[in-house]
Amino acid sequence: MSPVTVFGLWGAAAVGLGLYGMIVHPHPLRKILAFNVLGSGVFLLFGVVARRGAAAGFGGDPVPQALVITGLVVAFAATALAVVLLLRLFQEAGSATLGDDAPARPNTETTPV
Amino acid sequence: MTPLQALDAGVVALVLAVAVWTIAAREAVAAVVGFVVYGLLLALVWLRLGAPDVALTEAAIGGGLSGVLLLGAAGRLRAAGTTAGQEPGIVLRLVAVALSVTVAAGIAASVMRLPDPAPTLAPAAAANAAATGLGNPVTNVLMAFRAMDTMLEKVVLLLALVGVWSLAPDRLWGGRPGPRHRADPQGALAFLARLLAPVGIVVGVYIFWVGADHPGGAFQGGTILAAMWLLVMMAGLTDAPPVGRRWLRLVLLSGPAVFLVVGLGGLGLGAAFLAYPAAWAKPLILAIEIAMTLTIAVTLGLLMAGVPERSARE
Amino acid sequence: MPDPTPGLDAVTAGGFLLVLSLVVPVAGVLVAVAAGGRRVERIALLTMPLGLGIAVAVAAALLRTGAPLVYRLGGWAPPLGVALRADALSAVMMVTAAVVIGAVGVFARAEFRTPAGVDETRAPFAFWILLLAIWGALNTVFLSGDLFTLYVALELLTFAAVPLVSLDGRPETLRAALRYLLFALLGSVLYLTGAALLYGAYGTLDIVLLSQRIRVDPATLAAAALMTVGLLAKTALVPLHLWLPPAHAGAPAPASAVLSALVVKGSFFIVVRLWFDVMPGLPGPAAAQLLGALGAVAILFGSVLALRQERLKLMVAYSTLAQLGYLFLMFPLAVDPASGHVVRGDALTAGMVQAVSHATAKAAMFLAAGAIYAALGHDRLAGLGGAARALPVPVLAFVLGGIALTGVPPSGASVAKKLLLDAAATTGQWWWAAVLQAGGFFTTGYVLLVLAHALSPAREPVAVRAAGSRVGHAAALGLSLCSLLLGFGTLGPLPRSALSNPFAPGELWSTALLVAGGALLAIGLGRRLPLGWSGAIVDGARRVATPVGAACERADGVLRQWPVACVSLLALVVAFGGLMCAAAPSPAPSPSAMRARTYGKNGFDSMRSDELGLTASAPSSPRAASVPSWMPASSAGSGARP
Amino acid sequence: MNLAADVLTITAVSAGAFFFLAGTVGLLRFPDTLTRLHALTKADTLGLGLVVLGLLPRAPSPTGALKLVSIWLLVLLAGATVSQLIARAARREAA
Amino acid sequence: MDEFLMAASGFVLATVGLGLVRILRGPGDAERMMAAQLLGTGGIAALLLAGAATGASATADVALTVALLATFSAIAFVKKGTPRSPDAPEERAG
Repeated sequence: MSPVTVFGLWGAAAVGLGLYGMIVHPHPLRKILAFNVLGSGVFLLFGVVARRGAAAGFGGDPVPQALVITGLVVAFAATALAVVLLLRLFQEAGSATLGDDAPARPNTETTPV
Repeated sequence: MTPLQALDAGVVALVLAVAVWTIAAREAVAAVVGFVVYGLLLALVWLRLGAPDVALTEAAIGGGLSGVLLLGAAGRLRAAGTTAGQEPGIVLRLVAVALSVTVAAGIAASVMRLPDPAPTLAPAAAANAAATGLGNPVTNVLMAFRAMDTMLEKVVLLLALVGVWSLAPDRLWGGRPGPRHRADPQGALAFLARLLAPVGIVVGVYIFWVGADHPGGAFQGGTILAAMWLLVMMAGLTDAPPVGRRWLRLVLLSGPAVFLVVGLGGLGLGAAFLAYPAAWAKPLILAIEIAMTLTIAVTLGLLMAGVPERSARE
Repeated sequence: MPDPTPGLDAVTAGGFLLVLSLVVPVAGVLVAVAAGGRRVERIALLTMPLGLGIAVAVAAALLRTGAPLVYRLGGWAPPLGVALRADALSAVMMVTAAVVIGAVGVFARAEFRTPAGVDETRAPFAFWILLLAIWGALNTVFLSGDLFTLYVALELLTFAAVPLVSLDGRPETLRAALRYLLFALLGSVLYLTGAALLYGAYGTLDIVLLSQRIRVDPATLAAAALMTVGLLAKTALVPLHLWLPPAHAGAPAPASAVLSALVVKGSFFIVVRLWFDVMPGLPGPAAAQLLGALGAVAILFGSVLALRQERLKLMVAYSTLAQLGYLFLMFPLAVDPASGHVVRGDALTAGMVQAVSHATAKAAMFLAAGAIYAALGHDRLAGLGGAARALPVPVLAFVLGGIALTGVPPSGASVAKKLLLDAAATTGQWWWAAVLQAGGFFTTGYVLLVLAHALSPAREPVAVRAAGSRVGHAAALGLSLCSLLLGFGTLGPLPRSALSNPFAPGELWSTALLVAGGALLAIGLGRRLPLGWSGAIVDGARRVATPVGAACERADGVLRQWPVACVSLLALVVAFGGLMCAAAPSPAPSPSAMRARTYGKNGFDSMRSDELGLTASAPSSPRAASVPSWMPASSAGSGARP
Repeated sequence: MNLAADVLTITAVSAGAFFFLAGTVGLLRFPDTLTRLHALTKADTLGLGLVVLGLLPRAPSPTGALKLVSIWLLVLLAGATVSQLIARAARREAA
Repeated sequence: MDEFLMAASGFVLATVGLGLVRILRGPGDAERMMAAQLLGTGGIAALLLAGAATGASATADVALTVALLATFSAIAFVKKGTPRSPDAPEERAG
């Protein structure tokens, strides 16, 4: 098994781990962490694609590498925005759960007046 | 198995273990620490994948800024209490495991069966490198071939910052972001900041500067500069600027603005939008990168500092 | 660098217009951040006519040349560089975006004005900048020819949309914004995964190049499933809608209008690009049926829930859920039964007309609901009595927007419905016709419910807190008229038969039927009925319908739990992947053999020229050629905008 | 000369690796946080110093060598300060 | 020689991994924060050794960045929790 394949498999595994974490963790901060793990897996896939495309004296295809750099910046901006939203939510609501925010629902069925 | 392959396998095993820890750890702080370690290890992985530019970015972002951001948040959220007991039921979790594994397996199978030889743009990038006069192919892609993405990405950063600021309470608009840090001026932290920050600034400028021909560039350099700015702020040696300041706004948009102006210049000169005249390509790209480095440093620093929390006069 | 596709992708004359349509909003954002203060609003409002002019110019250039506009950024040809391309779809959406954003801008002046005596206030500063950013991101989505640039544009769209949701800073809206952000991020990561696989398989992310190279292999199928579902999450197609109702109902009215009318259309537009342009041969009939089925569920489920709401803005938000479903009905109807491929044709036209129609109508309804909220201080349906008398223009705008959505001629929705019904008849898929008809009844139901409440006498004297700006109300009315009269705009390119005479006996009869059915649904499902509605029919309808409504609400509560929504997301990925794999011809032994396989009778090269619409070769299908010509008509329709 | 350089590299790197091992053993065996911190920072910093020393002869250029040394100095400085901060935090946590 | 350096790199990485297992388990957060420290030294050593073995010149720059930023999160950790109390500077032992 070539090293590139090993990293590719690992990228897929990180995607799976991140997905699982995003689903089951009730705490938004843990979801943000899981999102970052998930993102790292996707970027690794790009890295594997780049490595496979090594040619012309380059250690890898520079295009996917550049895409990863752009992607990392975007993912960081997303993380920062999410963290700040979470902190503000905690400040305002005193709790930091995404809990069910279903629109206020009256308990009684209403009949025509 | 050669030593190199053994090393790869070892690195992957270690990264895997740390990732599992990050997802599975019981406490948030423990998970975040795991994530910081994960980011640092990923830098190693990127080197092994022949992508030193990405390795630098990952070390600066994944191991550095993201870790600080998330650790700070974990600390402030500690008072929020635990969410234990709110986990989904066992059935849902099993379904989640099954689906995550299925999706990951599908992706893995697809990666294993990618065509061989792999399609690549490396020869095309090499053939066109002369147009910019830069030696780093990744910088060529970022600044010339796909300059549009890079410019949009800077707008994304600016927007994220506007979004963060928009969460401020109304009365504190125009105030200073984040808490005021105080520390013993004679203490270890102030000592570290005084010593490390100048070194870090030199390193940041260096990483930016070599980016033209070697791994590095505006984003990596700007990130290091942002980290040093934050260090000085955390040591209480300086304070975050109020978000209403005009000079701050100008610095924030100088990167994308210079990019846009140069791009429109290309359009005006009869070439294309974002095209550089052959003789001027390198100086123009450097000018854009200098503006971008500054913008990135300030934008990232302010993104980390957060919502305006104090009035400008404090 | 040798041009990989000589002749196909040359830069066209009006190409710089495409650059301008991206640069103008982005430059607006930058200048506004620098200027700050009350100048932000002025800059935004100055940008809007400029952008509308550029969008119209793009449409006119398309019409003149009859071929897509292409521009290579930096002069670099794909695959190394990135191209901008405008076809009829892009032009239609660009003009729609410009019109809606302009109207929202006019409306929002009252709400987001920097008060006198203050240098700069938070909400106006953020609102105008975010509005311009949404616009820039949308134009990039409509024009970009590269899947990664589309990703960056999608993220820009999300980062601009999320803060709009929480602009008022209440805990509920902060929570809604966080949910929206996290779920949208999940969607875009799936999209990006697909992009990585496509690059690995083909060495390019350019849409035209991909469409030429695409073949059946595991990476492509996985990418198609991941990207489609990731985009569905961002479009909030049921069951991935957990974030939409709280976000769209909680945002300030002008923001809701933009979010509901345009932002969800951004990701929808990329689904269209993927299925019709990148891989028309791949998805196969089964996957298209699944997409249509999700749309059908969205229509019925969203409509029932809209009828159950007690607050106007939530009703409109759930109605968006239902209307988004209509957009996905076109996918199964666009499948050519002979080849099993998704082809450009009447179904796609119908989908785009529906998108434009919904964009204008929904923006109008949210603006009107916002005006009512601002004037009354609440938006409870039960408290709307007397509103029609006190606030005639907003109520009229709301109702006309609603009527436009019900599909009464000459609305755009009626044209879309007719085209879809015809497509269902010719392809023998009667079940979609049934869904379409049912959806019309529901839409009529909730419009009638609002109308009845607004027309009913007030329980107590209506106290109008703030009169609101007359120009703003007129902007809402203008938008709803745009939607209502959109049918005339389609007359040029579409055959005369697409638009029925609203006063023909058959139409009158079906309109009457619609009203009766809608009234029955409103009576049965509405939570609060206006004063004086009672009797045997009312009681009977409620006895039958109330349990259905309650069951839908319970299902909605379950589906909108985070883990359930995420599990649905992954299940859909697996389902789409499985269906596409099943539909794909058994894999050929070697990649080169797979590459040799072309789809359908004609193969890609001839398909490109007539159906893809992205190329410069002469269109051979009269319909495809004539689609761009709706443009001036619909932009003329926008002349009603104040 | 070459041989001498190789001998230096092998000796110094081996010694460095040994100190890393020692640091880890300390981490595993020492009873409390502060002593573990001690083992970690002292042994590992020394180990890194030896590794850097061993790699110096193989540095591609004088600037490369300078970079190696400055990396070590950075780690030395930052490690010392940060371990002090961590130790204080640990004491506060225990208190 | 390259094999030796590579083996040394693997060895250092293995000890780092072992140490990580111990530290991440806690008990306290201060304990866990040492993990970043451990990576900051051991990880850099492994990086430099592997870089020297494979002749990748950029490793030194990556190591420099890691050295600068590995400490950074530890500082954030020390600062967290008590951001707003002027009378209790965070770094003074309480």
